[in-house]
Amino acid sequence: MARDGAIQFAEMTSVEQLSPGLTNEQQPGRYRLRQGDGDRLFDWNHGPQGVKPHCFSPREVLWSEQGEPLRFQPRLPAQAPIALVGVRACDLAALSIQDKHFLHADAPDPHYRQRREQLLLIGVDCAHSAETCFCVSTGDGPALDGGYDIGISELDEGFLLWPGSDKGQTITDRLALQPADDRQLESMLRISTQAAEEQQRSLPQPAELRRLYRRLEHSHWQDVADRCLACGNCTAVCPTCFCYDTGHEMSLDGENAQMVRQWDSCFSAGHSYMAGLLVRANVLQRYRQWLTHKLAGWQEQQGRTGCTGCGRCISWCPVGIDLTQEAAAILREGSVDV
Amino acid sequence: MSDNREIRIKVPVLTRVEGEGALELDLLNGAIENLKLRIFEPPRLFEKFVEGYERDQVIDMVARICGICPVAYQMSAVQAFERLSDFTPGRWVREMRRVMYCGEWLQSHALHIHLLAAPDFLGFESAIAMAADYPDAVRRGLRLQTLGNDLIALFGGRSVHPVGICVGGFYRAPELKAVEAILQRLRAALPEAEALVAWTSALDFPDDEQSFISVALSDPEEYAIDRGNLVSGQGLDTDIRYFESHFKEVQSPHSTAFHSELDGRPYLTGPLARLNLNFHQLPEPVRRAMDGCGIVFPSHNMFHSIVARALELYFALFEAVRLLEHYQAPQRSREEVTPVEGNAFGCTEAPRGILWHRYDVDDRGIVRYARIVPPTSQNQGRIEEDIRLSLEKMGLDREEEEIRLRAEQVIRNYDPCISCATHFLRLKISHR
Amino acid sequence: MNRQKPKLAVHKFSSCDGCQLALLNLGEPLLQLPDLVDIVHFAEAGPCESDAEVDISLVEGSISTPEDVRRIRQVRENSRFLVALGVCATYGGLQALANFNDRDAWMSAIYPQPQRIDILPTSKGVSDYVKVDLQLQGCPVNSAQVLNALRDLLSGMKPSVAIQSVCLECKRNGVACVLVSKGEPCMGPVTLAGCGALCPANGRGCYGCYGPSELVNDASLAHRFEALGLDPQAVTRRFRFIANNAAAFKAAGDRLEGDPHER
Amino acid sequence: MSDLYLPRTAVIDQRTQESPTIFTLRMQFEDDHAQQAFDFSPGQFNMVTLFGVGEIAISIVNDPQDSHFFDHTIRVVGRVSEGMSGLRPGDRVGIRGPFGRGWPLDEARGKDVLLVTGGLGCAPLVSVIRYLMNRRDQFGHITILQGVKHSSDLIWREQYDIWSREHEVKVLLAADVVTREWRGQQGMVTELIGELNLRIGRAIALLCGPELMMMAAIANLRSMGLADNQIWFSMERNMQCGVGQCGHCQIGPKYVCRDGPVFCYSELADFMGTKGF
Ligand SMILES: Cc1cc2nc3c(=O)[nH]c(=O)nc-3n(C[C@H](O)[C@H](O)[C@H](O)COP(=O)(O)OP(=O)(O)OC[C@H]3O[C@@H](n4cnc5c(N)ncnc54)[C@H](O)[C@@H]3O)c2cc1C
Ligand code: SF4
Ligand code: SF4
Ligand code: SF4
Repeated sequence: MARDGAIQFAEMTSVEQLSPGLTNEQQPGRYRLRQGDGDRLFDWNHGPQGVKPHCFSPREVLWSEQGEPLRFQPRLPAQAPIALVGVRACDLAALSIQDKHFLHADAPDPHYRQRREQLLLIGVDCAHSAETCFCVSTGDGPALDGGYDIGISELDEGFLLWPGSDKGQTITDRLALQPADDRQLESMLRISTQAAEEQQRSLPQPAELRRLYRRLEHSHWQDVADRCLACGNCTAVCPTCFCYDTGHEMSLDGENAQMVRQWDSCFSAGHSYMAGLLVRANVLQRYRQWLTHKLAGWQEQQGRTGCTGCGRCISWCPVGIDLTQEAAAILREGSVDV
Repeated sequence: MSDNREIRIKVPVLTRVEGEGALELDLLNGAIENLKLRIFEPPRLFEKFVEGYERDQVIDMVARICGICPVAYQMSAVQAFERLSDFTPGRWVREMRRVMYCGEWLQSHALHIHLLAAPDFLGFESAIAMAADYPDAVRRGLRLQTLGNDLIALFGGRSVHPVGICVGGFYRAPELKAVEAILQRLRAALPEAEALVAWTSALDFPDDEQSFISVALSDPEEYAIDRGNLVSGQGLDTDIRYFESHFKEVQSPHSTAFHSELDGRPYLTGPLARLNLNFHQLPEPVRRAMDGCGIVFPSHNMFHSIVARALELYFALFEAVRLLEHYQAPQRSREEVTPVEGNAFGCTEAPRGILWHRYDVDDRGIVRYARIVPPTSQNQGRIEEDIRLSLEKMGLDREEEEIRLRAEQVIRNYDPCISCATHFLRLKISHR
Repeated sequence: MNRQKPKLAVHKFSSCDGCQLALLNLGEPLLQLPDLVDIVHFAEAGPCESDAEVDISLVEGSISTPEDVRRIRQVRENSRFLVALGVCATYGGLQALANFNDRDAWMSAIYPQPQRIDILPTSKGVSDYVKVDLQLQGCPVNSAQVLNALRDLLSGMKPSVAIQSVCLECKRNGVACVLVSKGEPCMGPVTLAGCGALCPANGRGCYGCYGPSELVNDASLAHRFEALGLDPQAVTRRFRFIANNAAAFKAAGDRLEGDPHER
Repeated sequence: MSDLYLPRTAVIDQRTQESPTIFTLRMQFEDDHAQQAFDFSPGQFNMVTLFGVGEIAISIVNDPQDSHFFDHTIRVVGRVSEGMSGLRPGDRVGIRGPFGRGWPLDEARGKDVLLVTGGLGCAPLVSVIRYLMNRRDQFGHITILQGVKHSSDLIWREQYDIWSREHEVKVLLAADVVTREWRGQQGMVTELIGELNLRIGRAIALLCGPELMMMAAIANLRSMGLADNQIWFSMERNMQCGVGQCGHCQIGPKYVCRDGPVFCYSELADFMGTKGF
């Protein structure tokens, strides 16, 4: 839904709340909604947030405690089922990355799981790419590729719909659907091919990106640091970033307290704080941490980069810093690895 | 007791007033020889700060003159800028500004009644101490105050230096859900406010009629808050742009504040003045709250100010409910208002009285000169006059402690806001 | 803990009273306070023993007169733990704008008899005169910050203050960046978090009332503001605003004013 | 589903003040089953919660065979650790753990072990020293190099005396600044390394202390011929969760809490000494 000048997930009570013909214009550091005269419902790409806030809550209580005698009580979220409509391929890919992070066998996060289990995901093939999109180069879009319960492709004449999971199947089974014909399937393919062809940016391939770790002293880092505000917007909008911070909140009378966690960012001071020392004290070190982790570190940790090409960090960076360009510059210029 | 005492009463820090003031009172042979309400709030020079800033920035700046009535400052400023551009806000904006203003009245009046004034009447040092004997009254007051704060925050994010008002309207319209939630609380508080009126009017008031001039805004259509003409009980009725030709500010020798005079005389502004002039415009149910309590407006007993506040608090709730009842978020919460060069005048009824602003603005909307006359500095002359009359009436042969308490109580009747009085006064009493 | 109740004082200097309201606006919880602390000085609320020795002093307002200087030294001497509340007490407040100008000239422009008023040439934060144990930024500070700090102090802990930009709070609130989606010149990226990112939530750019955050890249942000169409003076005014005397914003303002093209 | 963030309560049995700023808490889980099931290896740590204040990572310093209790030696550096210094027997804390990968005991078995520590009594090594001492026959020569800034910083002095009397155990103490009673060496630990007669082929080095000290020690050891995979050390980073989720403790692609805190030099060689990791 359009809200405050951007596409956002919001509670919907009727289809009327979707704006036909709405598109988005995204450039580095700039995002605008445009009202076109078409009647397609999903011609936009995405807004500032993907699925992330619906599983990994921006702020939540992990547990509560009582002081005398000390007792800890679990506080799992009571999440009602929700359906997210209009999720894109890049965000589904990001979701599966977050699933892997939060639900990996050694330490599954019950809070994340509780929310995650209540999601019904209605994915949509992208019909256009924004100027900042580069999911083709990360292999995550623009067409849906798993991770959804129901998939949708919007054609001029209506919607193609298909189940992507058992849950989705039980729903599609109950709908009065017409089988798609070949021409329609062809249009569907054409639409996403066209969207793919529109993309102007690309990210170097993973093996190449691993070399970022060999270029920690490259002069271009300082070039980015001169522009970067260390504000953390990029991490907050990124659908895969998962850093969080915890803290206790005590009641005024001091008898009870609770443990709260909230999104943190590698751009904040607390992220690398150790008593009396900031491991990453300046903008350069923080940006370098972000980029190397996202594009190289994740490969070791998760078997792939932490970037699914959604381009949010480019659009929503207040000063328009573009990771595809920065990564390329660092890998390109000054050819010596250290 | 024949009075040849020399008493010097000094209240170096007036408590339960906003900002720092002092009282100095010297009595010699049973007569007041020296009486000074000193507002020593270091001058903050706000009128100079705003020079060179944009209109919307000025709205955020002048809020900082006072943490207790920031909305009033913002409203007077925004009114000035909009009037200058000959812009009349649409109905939604005007009504919602009025609601927000009601929030400030509610908050400020509740704060003053309970935390500042009531302890005087009941003989406590503070509301916190009073809460031990009057827990329900104090809690009711705090609840009403919170409600007022929340009403401001509905439009401005927070109640101190809210961030919602801009030239042309509001930065954002509140969501229906939030409005509905607060509306429910406002409705539920109506009986509490009505009870508060009864509670205050049952307090024990000294018999202290004085003659004074009341000045307030007055509007033919409604109980004036955010617009109206300048009106006095003595026949003044003029557009706010002519304020300067009737009201003169003089710098009193003993303080950093100015005080104002209307045609050379002190005057009263604030809740009692407003009720004295506009009581008949209150909605009927609000007026009825006064039935049978033995106090009628107009009243010339300054101690009735606490009742006036309670009644206005009730009105503010009533008005907010009325205006929010059929709330609908508008298409746009603000209109573009092109800056115009010229002299901008704004005046609204802050909780403590009329708050008059003048800005000279250039064609890019940058303020080049400002003059701000807050209510407290207008009341200052009146306060000094009142202390004098009131003490004389009570009898200057009383115990020093009693004199001091009475003088302080008189001051608190005005709810002086010394922070506001960037231009205002400390009481040192001395009997000689 | 079987100790005596800690003593608390609230002192006011040059200010709008807005920060003390963080306590007076607490609503009913205000009545809980006396169970936890012994309030010995809080003129606006009633108790008035300004010279008492206390465990915790909350100080609001900037230091702008010779008398203020004397008084703040006294407060320091009498207090075990001194907390500076709000932008006035931490950085001199909006009134520090006078520092950039000829205060005497301003005084005479406003007062017919300025010589009657004894003020310092500058308005500065408390820490410019005495040691401050904790600074809580914000114009005004909010109740939660003050309560958390009190809560920590009461249980014998050093209070902690989160050091982040407004942006992070804003994103956690689910608000779309107003700079990116509306072109509003927002100070959020260089402003310390703590307010709950109110301005963006209200559809406008942050105006920096919490003062600078930890790393302030003012040059980059100023550059961006110009690209949004602000002229150099308008950019300077963004930094030279509520927290104009905070080092990072002051430096930014001075530099921008110095030579708007030297970037 | 068990909640990996929910601490269990433990009761303090005993509190020992080791130095003005260092104290040891001996504690046990309130729940006996939890205590019996508590199994850790030297070098692992717990997340310890102080009511209403915070949760911090603290190494376990006793020998795993002590099954009725566990010990934490804590240095006061900030909010939480300072708060914990006020804990007394009978008080309770919250415990999550044990977490992380401990010292490479299997690799060390049968080898000469060099333990180098700097700073104020390096807790992560104490557990492994105790482990080695209690299983003296499984290991070769043991050399303990302990450096402190000031001689009065040294804690566990008697312990070192006792250990030094063990068979084939050498304890070398060094302080940058010494008082008259000091019986150890004067100077940096790293200087002492050069004076050691290591049997390079069969040695393993375990390091713990400030990163600069460790970097210098590693450089010395490598120049003496120790291979990268013979050098192990324990790292510290900000930790919020202890289980590899909060993202704070990363060094390059490694999580200190999960992949460490004990690392082999070869794993982190790229990042050690690069500012910002
Ligand atoms: C694996 C591991 C084992 C440790 N073992 C011990 C031990 O046995 N004894 C001991 O005294 N200390 C140990 N530490 C260090 C201990 O965790 C910090 O000293 C402690 O977190 C400081 O908290 P504070 O609140 O007192 O300090 P503050 O400076 O007030 O720190 C505030 C917060 O920052 C974080 N933080 C600060 N310093 C560190 C740090 N060095 N590591 C992780 N988080 C930090 C914590 O969340 C802390 O609550 C260990 C650290 C790690 C990572
Ligand atoms: S790194 Fe940027 S482009 Fe990649 S997934 Fe995150 S926000 Fe999207
Ligand atoms: S890259 Fe952009 S969004 Fe990210 S921290 Fe820097 S300025 Fe902020
Ligand atoms: S968003 Fe910025 S200006 Fe607005 S209230 Fe917060 S800190 Fe103050």
